[in-house]
Amino acid sequence: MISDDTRVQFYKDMVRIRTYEAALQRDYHADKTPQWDIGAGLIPGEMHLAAGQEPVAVGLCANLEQDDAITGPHRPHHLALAKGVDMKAMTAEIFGRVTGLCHGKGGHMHLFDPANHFSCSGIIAQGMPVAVGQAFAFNRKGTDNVAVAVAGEGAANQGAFHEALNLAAMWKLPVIFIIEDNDWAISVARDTATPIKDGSLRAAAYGMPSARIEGNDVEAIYEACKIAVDRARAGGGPTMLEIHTVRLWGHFEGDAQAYRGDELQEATERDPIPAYEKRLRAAGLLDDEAVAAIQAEAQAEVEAAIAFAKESPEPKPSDAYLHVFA
Amino acid sequence: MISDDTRVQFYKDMVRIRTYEAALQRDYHADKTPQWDIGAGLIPGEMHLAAGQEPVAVGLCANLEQDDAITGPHRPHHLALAKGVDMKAMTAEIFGRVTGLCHGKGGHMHLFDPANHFSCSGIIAQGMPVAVGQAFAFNRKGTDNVAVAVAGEGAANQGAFHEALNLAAMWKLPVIFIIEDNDWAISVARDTATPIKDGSLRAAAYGMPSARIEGNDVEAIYEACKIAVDRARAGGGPTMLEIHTVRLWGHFEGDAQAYRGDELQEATERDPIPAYEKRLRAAGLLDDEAVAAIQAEAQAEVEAAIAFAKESPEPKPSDAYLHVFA
Amino acid sequence: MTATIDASTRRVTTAKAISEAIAQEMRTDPNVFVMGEDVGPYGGIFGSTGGLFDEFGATRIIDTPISETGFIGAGIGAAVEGMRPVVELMFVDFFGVCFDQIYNHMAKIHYESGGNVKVPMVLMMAVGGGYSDAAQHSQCLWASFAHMPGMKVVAPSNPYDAKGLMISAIRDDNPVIFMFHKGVMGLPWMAKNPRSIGPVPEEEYTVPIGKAAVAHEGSDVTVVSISMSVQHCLDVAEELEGDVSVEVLDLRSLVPLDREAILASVAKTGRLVIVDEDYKSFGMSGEVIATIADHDPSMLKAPVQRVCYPDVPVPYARVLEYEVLPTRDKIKAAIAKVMG
Amino acid sequence: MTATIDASTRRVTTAKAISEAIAQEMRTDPNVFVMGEDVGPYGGIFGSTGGLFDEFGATRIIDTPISETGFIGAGIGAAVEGMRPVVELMFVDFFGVCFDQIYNHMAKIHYESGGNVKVPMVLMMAVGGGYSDAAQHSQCLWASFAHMPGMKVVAPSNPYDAKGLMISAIRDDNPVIFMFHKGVMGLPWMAKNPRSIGPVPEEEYTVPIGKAAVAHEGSDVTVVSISMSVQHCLDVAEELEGDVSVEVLDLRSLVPLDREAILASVAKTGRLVIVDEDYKSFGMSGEVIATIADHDPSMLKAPVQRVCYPDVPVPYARVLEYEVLPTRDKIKAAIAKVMG
Ligand SMILES: Cc1ncc(C[n+]2csc(CCOP(=O)(O)OP(=O)(O)O)c2C)c(N)n1
Ligand SMILES: Cc1ncc(C[n+]2csc(CCOP(=O)(O)OP(=O)(O)O)c2C)c(N)n1
Ligand SMILES: [Mg+2]
Ligand SMILES: [Mg+2]
Repeated sequence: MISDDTRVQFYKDMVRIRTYEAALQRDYHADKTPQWDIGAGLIPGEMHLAAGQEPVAVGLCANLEQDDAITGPHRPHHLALAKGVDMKAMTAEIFGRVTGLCHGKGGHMHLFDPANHFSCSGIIAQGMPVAVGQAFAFNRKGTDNVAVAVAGEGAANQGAFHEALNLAAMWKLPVIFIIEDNDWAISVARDTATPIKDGSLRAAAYGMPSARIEGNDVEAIYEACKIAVDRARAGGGPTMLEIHTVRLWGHFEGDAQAYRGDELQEATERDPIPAYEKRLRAAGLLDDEAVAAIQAEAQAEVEAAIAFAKESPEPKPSDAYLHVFA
Repeated sequence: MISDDTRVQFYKDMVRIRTYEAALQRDYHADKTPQWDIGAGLIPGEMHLAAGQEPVAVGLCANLEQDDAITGPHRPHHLALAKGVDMKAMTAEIFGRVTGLCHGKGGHMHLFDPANHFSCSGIIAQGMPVAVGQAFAFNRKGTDNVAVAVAGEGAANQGAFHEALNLAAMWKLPVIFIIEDNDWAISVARDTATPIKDGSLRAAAYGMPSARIEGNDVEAIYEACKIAVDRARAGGGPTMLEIHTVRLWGHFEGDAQAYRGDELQEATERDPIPAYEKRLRAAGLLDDEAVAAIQAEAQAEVEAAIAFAKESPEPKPSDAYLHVFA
Repeated sequence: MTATIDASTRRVTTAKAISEAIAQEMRTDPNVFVMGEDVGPYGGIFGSTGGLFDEFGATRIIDTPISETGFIGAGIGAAVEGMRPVVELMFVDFFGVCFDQIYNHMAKIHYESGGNVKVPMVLMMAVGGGYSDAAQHSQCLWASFAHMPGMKVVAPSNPYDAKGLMISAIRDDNPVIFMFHKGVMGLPWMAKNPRSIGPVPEEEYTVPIGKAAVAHEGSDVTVVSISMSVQHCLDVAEELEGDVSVEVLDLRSLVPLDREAILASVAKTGRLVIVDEDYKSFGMSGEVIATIADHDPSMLKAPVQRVCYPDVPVPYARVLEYEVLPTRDKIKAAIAKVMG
Repeated sequence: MTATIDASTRRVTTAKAISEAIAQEMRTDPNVFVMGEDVGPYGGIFGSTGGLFDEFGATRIIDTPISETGFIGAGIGAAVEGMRPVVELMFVDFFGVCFDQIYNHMAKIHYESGGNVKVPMVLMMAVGGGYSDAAQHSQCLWASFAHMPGMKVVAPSNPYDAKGLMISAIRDDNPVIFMFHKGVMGLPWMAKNPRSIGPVPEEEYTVPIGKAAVAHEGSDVTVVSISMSVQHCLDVAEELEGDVSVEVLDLRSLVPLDREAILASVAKTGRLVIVDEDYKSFGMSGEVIATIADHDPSMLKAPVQRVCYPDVPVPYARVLEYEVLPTRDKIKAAIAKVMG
């Protein structure tokens, strides 16, 4: 049984992420006028937002400790925030500031926070083997930490997926593989990319326990992740979870999504946050006032982070030459 | 029911291959004295022989036509011979002669015979996607040909395996994936490389029919391949077969196989040719005389091929600069 | 099969020039097909396959799973069986997940087979930075391909060349790497040099692979470049007109490398600047210089200036990225330096 | 932490020197471990891990499945968490199945993280041909690694350097590519130059990464090389003694490239020959030449001679392979030519 406090916390955490993504979306587009230019504005470059996928991050990370590791994909903000990455430093990074997590060198697809063992990469599925190595290190060092690799359902068709799962299973390492199935890999629909409906079947290829979690429900996700994380901590080896979630917005900002057709409307209706709010209201855990307070708190934190980013200095041009080698 | 003639033919084909591999082994080592030197002698370089794996090649290829394709692995001779590649041209290639299949440029891991749609590659599992593309071409051209990718059980842990199977299944292409499980990938035992005992389980990850064939029995292999090939020809899509076979000799010539221990003796006892001979004798299809005749015929053909190779001229040194571009 | 351009020639983007070239070849040759991620209804992330899906449908314009080794290998298999695939790798930066198929198979099969097997295949891909896409989505990497034998490596700088080179590439019996810089595509959603939209004849025509173009004639200094950077070089050459006479040599391909054109130009000018958005060391600039040094180092009246991407990964922040990108200012400074 | 060699120093193979270096570091640092295909009981296909399994067992000497992306990625993950993996890629030729982990992750994480994350990892691999292993098992490809920023690239030519460089590599906080040519390993089953067995002190010592060695002093011509080819160059230099005074510069690493050493030697000799078993174009030779041309092309009294692997895949037949390999005869001819 998940406690009432935890349930409200789940809601708060999801609202916090959504508020963050919405604010980034706003600021990303704010100064790309008059002609929309991907490289212009205070936040330049590609921008992959995770609206709709908050339950995955929140349900997963509620099971993790600071010294557990996550390797995330190109769409990483929800995971970073839920894992405890400092919002200010992360935002400053996305704004390319010297106060950023990576002093402006990484950008939104390359957030590295060694204190929280969080990293991500823009190359599909390639974070998965890295998580296996982190789990290997935890195992050799005798800690009970776990490593989590998060990747999209599109990424699960990449060779690295196969190699990483097999290695983790063979070596019985404390890894959890989370596949965020949001039905799309850019414009390529899940069901045109693999003939199987239930991706968790793939774990059988490695003798690995697995499950597919439908419903994009933070509590179900939490419970499934709990089993996986507990097993990994106890030395029981890896687990693979395919979590059916939803991509509410474009693949990246600027994606007109013409390819989605009616599905886009249907997807919008699967927004997990109003649904969860409704459940918590029905359970008497939330009311208008509480919701407003939660939203206001989230908004305040996010705007403070953005303000911090905007006020932070840019890196010195010559910093470009630093850090090629340690 | 497999006809008696076919059964005897299977035996002949297996003896032919074994005779070939044994003769190559003999000639490979013949002139590497006094100090054994991998680069010396009439046959230089690495040499991966397939003794023990004849049932796979023969059982498979009995189902194939000339315009069906095979992409083979680094251990390719049994497949090439069974597929109909000219023994003389192939042998000349292995001896590095200008009369060789590839005029001496390819060598034993790179045998290309477009007339028989046979090719192989020394990079593990990378022939598998190529076979998918050949099947794609057959499909688009409206033929009923099939493409077969053959790879070792070690190769099945490589990312390319995963990508190729998924593509073939998604596109329902006429491909047969044959995994030759000979228990070893050089010195790495199968069961230390993946936790699953039955590799055919992996096909479930792509919704693909599959089977594991135990016993290294040419007839069982033939029957299983027949189902797969018929399905592919009829437009029913790909099949994956893991065939348990045996590597009677070293991974490559010169491999002392210290890592095998007792298993080597046990493997020797699983030699498929004496076993099949015994069955055919029991069925009254072979007797001493027939066996001797078959062996003699094979030996004669093989020695003629080797003689052809030895008598053939070497390429001109300047040929090295040809064929970089068409 | 060249084409003439006059005032009436319509002006299109490089993206349109590429997709038109593919469409025209597809109309005449049923063996041509397109395969890659988001090449179907989306039309290619950088527009290289715009409109093709509508005309040719899903059997010939094929969206793939994110399985580059799988589908590039499939392209090779189809090519070996006589088809002429045009395969897209979305960004060159991803070549590390599939390079084996590219250089150990696509590029070598013809040679390994002693000339018996052909692999007529185009592998196209987006390259380049300048819009804050950071370390894994902004590289050029043409030298990484050009270093490996057996594939041609093409990178047009303008729409006219793009169409003609793409038609040549599709008709070529060899594997051709076709690199389009995002900045030359003329995308509506990316800042661009006006040179990314230009006159392109409607008919089919070819531009030969392996011939450099003197994009701007001059006599004081030779500036050798390729792809997007050529546009900057031309801007600089025009700006300096009357002051320094700059010859801009657009290599158009690294393999084959038009060494004669390099030698001819440097023989005339005696001064060499190389502008390259790929990493500096062990790359294009060294090979261009070696072309001179192999022949006659005394052709050079001054030290060579290399305006290349320094040996650092691509940083994200704009101020950092533009510090390391080859820009007009750096090209001008290099010309000034080499002029002494 | 250098070591001295005298007549009493035992002579060992390069393979032994490497495995000894790893063993000594493993004894003092529990974070060092070895991972790769056949590195366990087999001891590495080319002997680089001989004896380690017996001493350290299966928890620290780890045989992997044939999953290079998987285990190199795992090495990176372990390094990020503070371990010091020594990972073997069996042949450099296979880098195409795993290059993304190498150049997009291993080499870039430190930079992308703004210096916050270190990846102290050694990725070792066999390179080189000369024994008819054909197109997919005979390449050197060091320039392909050296072209990408963020990793050091080391390739020793003899046992002494191999041990000292391996110890440096393991202790380095950066990713280091450690390339051992099969021909320098001193394997009992491969023809070898006697230089592949040499004096190696038993104690631990380091050879600094990034410093070239003047392997043979001379004043008429500079011959720049690396790895196995250095042995050929030394043979030639000794043979020509009294006739031509040949300076042989063993680069020992391409990244960092010891440009000062190149300039210093060419300043002295004015003549340059480059010997490189990697493909010629867009590679090491061009960068060495560019180092001169950037500085002062007039240092060169004659056209440069490049004795490199021409831009063809490696053919199988011995007569074909030796036609294209850099051999002593070709080096001699190049020296003769550059001497005029
Ligand atoms: C190896 C590689 N191939 C292609 C891409 C381009 N790409 C970036 S995101 C993406 C789609 C990813 O889909 P999925 O894994 O389902 O994640 P999602 O975007 O849905 O979160 C693609 C194809 C890449 N970054 N890396
Ligand atoms: C990508 C790649 N990794 C490693 C190798 C080296 N290698 C050659 S054969 C082999 C073992 C192959 O085992 P398996 O696939 O079971 O085939 P078998 O040799 O048993 O026939 C290895 C590791 C290679 N050729 N390619
Ligand atoms: Mg997705
Ligand atoms: Mg095997």
